[in-house]
Amino acid sequence: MSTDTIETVKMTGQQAVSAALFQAMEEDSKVLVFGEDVADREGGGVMGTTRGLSAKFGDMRVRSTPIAEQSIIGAAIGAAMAGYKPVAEIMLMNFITVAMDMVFNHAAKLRFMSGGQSQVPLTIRTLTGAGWQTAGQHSDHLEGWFCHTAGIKVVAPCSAADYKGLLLSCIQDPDPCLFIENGRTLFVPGQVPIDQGPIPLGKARIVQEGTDVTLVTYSSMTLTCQAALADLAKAGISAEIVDLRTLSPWDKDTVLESVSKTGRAVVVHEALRAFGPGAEIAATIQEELFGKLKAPVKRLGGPYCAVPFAKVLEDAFLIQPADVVACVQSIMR
Amino acid sequence: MSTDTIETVKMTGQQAVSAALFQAMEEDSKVLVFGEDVADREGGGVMGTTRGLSAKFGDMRVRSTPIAEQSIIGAAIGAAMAGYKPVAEIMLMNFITVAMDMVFNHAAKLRFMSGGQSQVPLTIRTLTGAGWQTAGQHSDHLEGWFCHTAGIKVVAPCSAADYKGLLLSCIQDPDPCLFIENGRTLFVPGQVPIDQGPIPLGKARIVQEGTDVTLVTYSSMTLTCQAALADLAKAGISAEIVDLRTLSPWDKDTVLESVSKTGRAVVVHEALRAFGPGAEIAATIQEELFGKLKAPVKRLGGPYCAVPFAKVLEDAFLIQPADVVACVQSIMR
Amino acid sequence: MQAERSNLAKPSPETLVDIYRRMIRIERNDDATRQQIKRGRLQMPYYSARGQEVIPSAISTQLNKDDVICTIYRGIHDMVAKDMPLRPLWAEIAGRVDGTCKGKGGAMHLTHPETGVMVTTGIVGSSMPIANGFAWAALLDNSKRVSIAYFGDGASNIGAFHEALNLASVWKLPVIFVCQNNGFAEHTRYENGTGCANIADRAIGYGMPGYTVDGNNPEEMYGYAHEAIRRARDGEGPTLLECKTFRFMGHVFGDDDSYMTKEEKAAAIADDPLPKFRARLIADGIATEEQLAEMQKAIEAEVEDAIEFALASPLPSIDELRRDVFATEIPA
Amino acid sequence: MQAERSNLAKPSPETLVDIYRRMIRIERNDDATRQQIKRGRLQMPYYSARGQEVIPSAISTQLNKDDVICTIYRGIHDMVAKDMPLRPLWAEIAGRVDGTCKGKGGAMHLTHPETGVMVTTGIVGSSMPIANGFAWAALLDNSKRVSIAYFGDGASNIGAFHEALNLASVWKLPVIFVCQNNGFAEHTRYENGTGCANIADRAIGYGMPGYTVDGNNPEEMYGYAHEAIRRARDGEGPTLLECKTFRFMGHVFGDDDSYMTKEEKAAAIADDPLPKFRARLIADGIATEEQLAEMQKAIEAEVEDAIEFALASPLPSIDELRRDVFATEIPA
Ligand SMILES: Cc1ncc(C[n+]2csc(CCOP(=O)(O)OP(=O)(O)O)c2C)c(N)n1
Ligand SMILES: Cc1ncc(C[n+]2csc(CCOP(=O)(O)OP(=O)(O)O)c2C)c(N)n1
Ligand SMILES: [Mg+2]
Ligand SMILES: [Mg+2]
Repeated sequence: MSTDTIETVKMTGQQAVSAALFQAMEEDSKVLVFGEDVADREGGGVMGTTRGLSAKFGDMRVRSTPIAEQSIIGAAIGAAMAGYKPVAEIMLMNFITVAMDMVFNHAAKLRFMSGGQSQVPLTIRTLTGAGWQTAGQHSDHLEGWFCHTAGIKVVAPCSAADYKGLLLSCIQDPDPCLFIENGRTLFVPGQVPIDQGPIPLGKARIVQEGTDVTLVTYSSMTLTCQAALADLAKAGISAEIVDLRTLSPWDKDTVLESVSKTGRAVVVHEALRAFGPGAEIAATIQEELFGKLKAPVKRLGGPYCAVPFAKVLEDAFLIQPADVVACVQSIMR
Repeated sequence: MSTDTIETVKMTGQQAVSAALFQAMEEDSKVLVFGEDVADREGGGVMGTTRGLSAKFGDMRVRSTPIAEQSIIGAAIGAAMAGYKPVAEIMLMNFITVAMDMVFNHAAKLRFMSGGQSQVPLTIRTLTGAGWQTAGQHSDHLEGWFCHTAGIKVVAPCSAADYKGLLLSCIQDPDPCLFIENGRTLFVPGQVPIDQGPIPLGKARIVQEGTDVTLVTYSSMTLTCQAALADLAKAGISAEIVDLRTLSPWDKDTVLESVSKTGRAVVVHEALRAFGPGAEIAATIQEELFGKLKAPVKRLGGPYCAVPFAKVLEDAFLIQPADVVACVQSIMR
Repeated sequence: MQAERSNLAKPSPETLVDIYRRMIRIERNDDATRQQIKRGRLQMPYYSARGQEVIPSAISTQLNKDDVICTIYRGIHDMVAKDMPLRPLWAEIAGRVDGTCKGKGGAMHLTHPETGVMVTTGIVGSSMPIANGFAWAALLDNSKRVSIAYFGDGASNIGAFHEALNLASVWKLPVIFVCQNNGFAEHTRYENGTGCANIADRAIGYGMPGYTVDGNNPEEMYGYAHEAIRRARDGEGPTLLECKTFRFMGHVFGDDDSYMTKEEKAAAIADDPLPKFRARLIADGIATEEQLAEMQKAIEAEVEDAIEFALASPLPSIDELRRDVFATEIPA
Repeated sequence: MQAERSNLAKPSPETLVDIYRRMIRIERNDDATRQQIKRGRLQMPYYSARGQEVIPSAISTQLNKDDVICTIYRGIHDMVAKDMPLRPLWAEIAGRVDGTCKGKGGAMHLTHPETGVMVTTGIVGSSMPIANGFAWAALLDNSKRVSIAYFGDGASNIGAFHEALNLASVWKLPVIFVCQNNGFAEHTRYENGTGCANIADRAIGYGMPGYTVDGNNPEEMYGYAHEAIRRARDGEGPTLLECKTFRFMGHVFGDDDSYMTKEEKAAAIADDPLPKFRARLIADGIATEEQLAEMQKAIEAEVEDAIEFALASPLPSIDELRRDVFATEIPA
């Protein structure tokens, strides 16, 4: 995992996303970028993530849209079927709820329903996550819905390098991909190999090697798990952190290998715990490693409520490093 | 579970739903019914489930709507907040994808986001399920999405009596409820107590007692599990069937009690296996009964694909009794 | 809006005959489909478009193979009008491997890119946003390709309609929104679900021309379609065509028509555009009785052949559940 | 559509003063909010409505307490105009237990049923379908209650707008759709996202009256609002009001305005409706300098008091995460 040997540059996840978009549009004239306010006339995105793209690639390939997510995804589907590789932006993940028909009934199913005649090489970029006091309708992690949908891949990176490499892979992928950016990881600087290319989908990343317990996580909670390492070490616990990076399809092999070694697993995500993605991972681990586990597979996820506004409540809503430590300790005895 | 002692009448699930609607509207003038074609002018529903309601209760309380699911759920939310108890029909579950914003960002969250000032006593009735060759956009079981949503209850009955009793409870419930009808169970006749009243939400039903394995299921797959009983018995396996009936909140106590007794569990549902509701149940069982299980918790669910059209493929898509038997046998040794 | 009839393009005699050819091919195919269902040789919910033949026929006679259509569950007439071959069509509705979609999509999701049938959706309204994407691609390709979205009157009340027409207008897309207004949405009468007198009235809300057209009149349909196609090819942007028609077989084949009056149905059927048009062609000497009988026999033979082909085609292997989910097959 | 100005109802002098009272209360409250954010005493994205005061003020002066509004993230002016008390408002945006929503909803989801503020949504377009439900309930209650949906120009391009206006028309609901057209949707200029010249042009597509109104002109706003409210109370159904205005503080407080020209912004601010209206009231002898200064002082005191109250209010207990999810508390 160490990148000391190869030349790297320091950039945030957002800069990495921007770099990936520039590179992809440069390399393939079929790549399109569109969504609300993405063109430079509109400031290159509300967050500035797409700034400079329309200036460089023109306003036919980089287009701002009306506020109409169904028509954004619909146009992306049609353009993708016609041979383009659209990268459609849904400003925030909660807004994809108005476009679920396009994503679920169409993008994800058209290849299958057409017996393989249609392909929809579409990437949907979206941002979410609690921590900015944007409250109940601007913070949800809904990746679980899409993992439970056949025909769409779900990617949720944490590190800057992964933001770049995985977005490049999503864009090149012949099938629909949902690329989830998180507000607490997107602006964190990291070392990115100067020539960072596509990182294969479906492969996890071992963020930290350890021997006592495996923390299976992704997106924002990778940071939280890393933040828990010191206290875990203090408590004499050696934790291995597996950042799934891609949730669907997820890297079963790496997870099972790690848990076979440690004998313990805690799945940690920001999405609600109830019926969340972590349940699939826990259910799979107990099934594949039955009798080989030292403790039950534990799950940490959001409480069963909407994301609250007040900072004190938002902090309580989010899994904190101390929660990770406490949970791990509960299965160490 | 036996109803021999009390007076019952034979009716289908659909007749039970109709009976529940008549009874609820009779008992409470605040109950409203609306959706596409639900009024008698439009034939009382495409399936006839709401036939006669508008004739009896008038076309202000029973209204057909334009084809506009966002406005159907939106109107239901507003009317519910204004003190009514709307029963909104989404003709088929796949169509709720165009109304996910109203369900997820609004119906499920308004009580919480308003600090308890708003209540949304809304019931959404919808029909789904494979088996009618309606293919990829008319058959999906999406309950998993709503179980992973804080603030809405999810109910999926199988028996005629449950169709009536649980719908009555959904309508009376002070919070949003999603009531899922299945095309293979809705027309099955069953004995319903003549005075069948509300059946509490969140309570499972033991369909069959057994000692070797617990089949945890709901909706269409309850029938499939029942159909597997004979062959299981032939193989000398005594299976207990737990019909969850309510998925969120689900009856953890009954499930854990049953599995503590049998030591084995197979979760069976029509929804996709991947990241499906069964994962939550399996993950919970392994956590709560760690070390007490004779075998890993198994899950049977739909394959990772869209619902296919061809009968032969649709049959292969659906879990069959033989699949249940084979899965149980795989954990008996 | 009403473009004066006078300056509408007029179809040539050859074109009129071609429109009729498409119409009779649709009708013969629809009739055979209903026969096969009655005989139990096909199982599926069937949304017959009997009575709506003129609309896609008058449009398709002006389309090229690479012009694309996105249509709906009630769309087999649109496909047949676009000259989709009948063998794969029948194999698909019979759920066989030789079907357009290997039997995986079925009647509601027929797809045939070679003839420009790109998407068939079962979701009301969803043909429109996707048709925009094909139109955008045509602009990017610097092609004169036209994209057509077919949909019903009821679909004009759903959000996707609004978003799609607005985007098409803002982006000046070469797309035509063809509303086949048969007066009913399932069991709901037009005026009980729709707030405006004519769906074409909605066009002004998107700054695009909208025309209410007699969808059962081949010349009129031809003329307005010609104008919409011209606008699209000339880069003038989208057009909304509201085509008034009637469906003779109810919403789904076999449903009871209690929601419509016997009179209105009888009147519509008495006004069946197909025999009327046939008589016209002969009366005006545009075609002869023999010629049209010939044509019909050939089409009936084509349909017969397609049925036999379809029913002789093998059933798909269950391995198909693992194929076409993604580009690469899912391991067993 | 333009209802002749001549037969529009005219506000009485008292009403004009009341409209001004609501406007200055909105402005003082908005100014204080921005000050507190600058001073770091509030953390939140803030969508200031500075410049849009006339619209909800001219409407609310004609509303009863039990008339309801459904508004949006940029909606605090609508709430203040509806006479929402400032103490719970401030406690909410400060995330405290005494907030309207116990600090759980925040600035984007303020709710206050006692003053008819039923829903505040952060989702573009979603105020409209819900407002219909309140209007339907008013009909069922045989009440003359009016339901108002506030939304922006950009929101008129999303599906929910279309579905809601059509349903309201078909059901003849006592609802008023008030589009506060400030010319921008986040960073997108009106004409770059909207296909029609005026949003009011869309009303015909729903068979309802639609008016383009100068949203910065108190008399004109009053007159059109009066007509819309009359229609609603008299059972004549919904009305679409497009109210032209401008937002002085950009989309979210603190964003750079690179997407608008300095000139247009300067021109808009030079045309600030608030001081203009104040001068008018005095010039026409409708109010005196002293009277308005008095009023302003009282309002500033009310705002000051609300701020102190809010910042003195305790933080919510984390048990709140288990409360209000359902009617019954979720066990720990
Ligand atoms: C979003 C959605 N809601 C409801 C349905 C169920 N449905 C199928 S067809 C139909 C009526 C459509 O009427 P119209 O648009 O006029 O087309 P027609 O069937 O008359 O050709 C409805 C409500 C659906 N398929 N999709
Ligand atoms: C469905 C949805 N899409 C996108 C957004 C992000 N967003 C928030 S405000 C806004 C602009 C809305 O503009 P307008 O309707 O004109 O209202 P204004 O902010 O100008 O008052 C956008 C795109 C959202 N909140 N909801
Ligand atoms: Mg119709
Ligand atoms: Mg605006």
